[in-house]
Amino acid sequence: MNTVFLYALVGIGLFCLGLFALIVQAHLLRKILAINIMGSGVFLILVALARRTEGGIPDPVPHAMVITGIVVAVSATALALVMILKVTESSGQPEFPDEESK
Amino acid sequence: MLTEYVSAVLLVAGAIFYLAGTIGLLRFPDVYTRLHALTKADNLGLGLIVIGLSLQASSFAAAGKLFLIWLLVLLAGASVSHLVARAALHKGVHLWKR
Amino acid sequence: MEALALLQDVFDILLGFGLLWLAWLALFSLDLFRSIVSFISFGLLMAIIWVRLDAPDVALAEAAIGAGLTGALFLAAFAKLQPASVNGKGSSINPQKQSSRKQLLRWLPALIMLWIASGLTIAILALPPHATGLTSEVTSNLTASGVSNPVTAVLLNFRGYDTLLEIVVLLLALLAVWSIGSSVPSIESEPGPVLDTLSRLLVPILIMVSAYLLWVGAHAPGGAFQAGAVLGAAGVLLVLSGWKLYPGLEGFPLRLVLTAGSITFVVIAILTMLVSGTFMQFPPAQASILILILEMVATLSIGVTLAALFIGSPPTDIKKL
Amino acid sequence: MGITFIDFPWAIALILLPLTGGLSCFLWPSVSKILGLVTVIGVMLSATGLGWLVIDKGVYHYLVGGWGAPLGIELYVDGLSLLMLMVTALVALGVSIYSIHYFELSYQRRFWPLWLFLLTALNALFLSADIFNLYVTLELMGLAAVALATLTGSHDAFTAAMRYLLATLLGSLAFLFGVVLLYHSFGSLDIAVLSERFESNITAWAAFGLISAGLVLKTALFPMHFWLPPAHANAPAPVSAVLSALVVKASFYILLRLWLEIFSQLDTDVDILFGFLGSIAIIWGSLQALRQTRIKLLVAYSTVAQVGYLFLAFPLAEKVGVTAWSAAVYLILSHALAKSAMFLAAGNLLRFGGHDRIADLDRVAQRLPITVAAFALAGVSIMGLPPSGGFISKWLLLQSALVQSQWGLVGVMLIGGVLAAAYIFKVLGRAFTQAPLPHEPGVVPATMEWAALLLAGGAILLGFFASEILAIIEIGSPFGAGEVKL
Repeated sequence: MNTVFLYALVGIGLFCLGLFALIVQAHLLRKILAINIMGSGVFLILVALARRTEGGIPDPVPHAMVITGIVVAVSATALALVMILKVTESSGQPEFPDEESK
Repeated sequence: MLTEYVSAVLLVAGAIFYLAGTIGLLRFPDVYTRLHALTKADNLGLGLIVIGLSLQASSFAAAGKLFLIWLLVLLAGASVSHLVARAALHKGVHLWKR
Repeated sequence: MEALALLQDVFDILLGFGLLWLAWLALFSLDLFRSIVSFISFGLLMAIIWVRLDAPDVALAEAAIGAGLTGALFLAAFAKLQPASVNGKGSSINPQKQSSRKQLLRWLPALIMLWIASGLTIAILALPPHATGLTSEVTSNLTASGVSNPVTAVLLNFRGYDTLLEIVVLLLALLAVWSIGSSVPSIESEPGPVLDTLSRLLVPILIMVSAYLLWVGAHAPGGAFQAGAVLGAAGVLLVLSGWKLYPGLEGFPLRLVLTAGSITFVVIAILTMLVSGTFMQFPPAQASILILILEMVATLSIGVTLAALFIGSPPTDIKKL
Repeated sequence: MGITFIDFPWAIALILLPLTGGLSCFLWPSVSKILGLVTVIGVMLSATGLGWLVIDKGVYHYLVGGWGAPLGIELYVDGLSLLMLMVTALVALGVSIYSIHYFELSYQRRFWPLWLFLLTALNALFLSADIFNLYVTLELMGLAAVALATLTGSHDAFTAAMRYLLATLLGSLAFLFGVVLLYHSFGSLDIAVLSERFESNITAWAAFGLISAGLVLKTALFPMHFWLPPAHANAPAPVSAVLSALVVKASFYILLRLWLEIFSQLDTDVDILFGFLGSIAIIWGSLQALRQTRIKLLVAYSTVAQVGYLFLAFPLAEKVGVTAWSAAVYLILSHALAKSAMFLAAGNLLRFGGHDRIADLDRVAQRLPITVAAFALAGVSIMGLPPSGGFISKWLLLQSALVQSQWGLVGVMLIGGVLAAAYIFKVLGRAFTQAPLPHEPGVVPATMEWAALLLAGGAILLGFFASEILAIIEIGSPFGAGEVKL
């Protein structure tokens, strides 16, 4: 039982750590890493809480949802990485230009 | 009973190789010696663990799969070590000399 | 037994903290390369945690896609970024810019994160310790689904519509990547005899493993996405060892393979609609064969799409027009 | 079987048609223009068919795979989703006609599959009654929208699209987190089931916070609007039109739907906060629009302001629910048509002059009368002048505020209207100035002009069919009991 909540709390930690990095890190590659880690946090909570069943067989629906989520995440990452290359190509650095405030 | 003890001994031995390999990885001075440490853990440590586990395996098929995993790791580990070492040489990382 | 339970708790705690530590390294390590390697280790540790949580299907998907292919994508992007940023470390923060205002800008989000984290913690801990979710619904309908692995049943039958859209998301990502089209040439490396031999040995094995995962997915952990990811890994290995697609196949045949998964899904969905009157309602007697066909074609498409995402640049046929 | 025409599964066609269309455009790029147009006309017909079905027989349910909630995914169409689907089809038609001559050949083959997948995502989103399915459609929509926004290929476009991508991914993740909490609290992903089982507790509050934050970010409510103006202004004109007209509304639709069905059971003051932020968005967005020197940025900031009006419905709905929500829906419809027309018209001006600097819009009125007419008609609706859809929606909003003596909101709406008039006349006034042409004008094909006028005309026509459309909104009474007072 404790395992469930332990991993769910780790998931929260990952989500918040990722969100923090997304805000403070300037490098775009790190922002994408941060999004991926936030996603992993949410997936971890989803699957950890699915083990609260009495019988010991975890709820399979969240597992399927996470597999869907993993595929969506890799799709988004692939797109984001190509866009980083494009941004870097034209501005010379893998960051957002400074003059615009976010 | 006996197989369980033998299996336990093999597993512990495998774990010791892993520990040694990890310490080596952390403590050795350059990339080549670190690779040396790593392959010991991969090959021998995993080998012992695979033998230990296959003693407890429920079927020959399961044991066979375990051995297949070991073979794959051997193959991949050796090739990757080679590639890392080659890349290091190309980059001009010098061999460590005392 | 109690000692064993305690050991398991210790193991879980170590895994949990290890995961957080690797996440920290991936996000805040000064060396970007080290960050990416930490992220890949993060994915592998995540896979172990999925096993601990009795989610072997997710573990396979995570190891193959989350750690493996995502990691490969990051490394490839990192390699392509190198010539662009002159110093190698384009991210290094200019020390003079670290004024007190910048410090404040870091503390404020940190405090907000702590606030969010504590709120979410309270929300999660307030959940009842026991809940069945949809377990009983899935179990009682499992026989009608055509497969005995509940996760595959959810993915391809109960919530198959989600999976159709998900395959389209993957294809869309490739279309987007091709449309943007990086002008940075993909990594050219001389493979060398070892990599060459390795790929010759491994690619057939990977294809076999992929087929095995696909077949076994009906009743045990595995399925189209895991199998597709392994196939994609074989593709990545081929690309790295300098293999190129025969130019004649780069046009329509390649596009057909890429879309085959989605097309099969749509065709089967329409056929079921004609037969049973409802979109994607598989007749129980034919469900398992339909799911197998779907998964086989989807595996091929997913594998090729993932490999194509790794290459990044569109085939010459697209570039010309 | 005896399937009559009305029983044809129009809803499924709305998903499968653009999906197969997108796949075919990818497979046979040389004919993507024709395939795309045929698909969009098919979508238009399906939306009409579905509308006929729903108006005739009432709320439409569909159990995908025959499983039904909570195990399977359900589709659900009431008056609210029907109108969203119809306006999507209409805007899609206009934008597609426009795009035939807008893109060069090499861009046609990139545009069509991405655009048809975006249309798939929009239709699937408006049809869905399942919150995880909504997440998947949100991601499909977001990635397609970002990819389309990069089609101009300029440096600014990539930077803006990158910001857009990060914002949309973050929004989706927050939404997914909320979905996770809802599922684990109440054991279902179906909106109707959740609505029954919902009870107010701390987890439900956290889910509400995460879902609202994610969707508000995607809807670009002030102060989370930072990504919108650059992304919408730097995209190709037809893409800007779709982004402002439909994509932003899609996330608002989910927020509205979940608020009505689920979260209204929470006793919250968030509606006041939404109203407050909406008010700031109206004033600030309009002022920013007034300051811009480029048409497309001006139109993009106008979207920020108009999104603000949508959020005014939340505080107003507490007492006069149906009127306020109907006003919001009316605003979604009229803004979708007017704003897409405006972006398309802006695209024509840009094509004609080679730039979109407002100060240099020399004597456009004589050269592009249809485009300027489209811009003016769309402007009438944006300003909220009669007769137009914009007028009906703002009138209803004003009514709801007056009934409750919400003088602050009344004031905001009036100021917003005046500012809107100011920024629209800033463009129109320039268009009529007499100045010699300093350069060779670009050729604007007639289809591009008429497409803009078609959509602008739609926005005006909405003003004449208020009672019919308000009757459609009432199908399935998404806003509860009550009636609209005109």
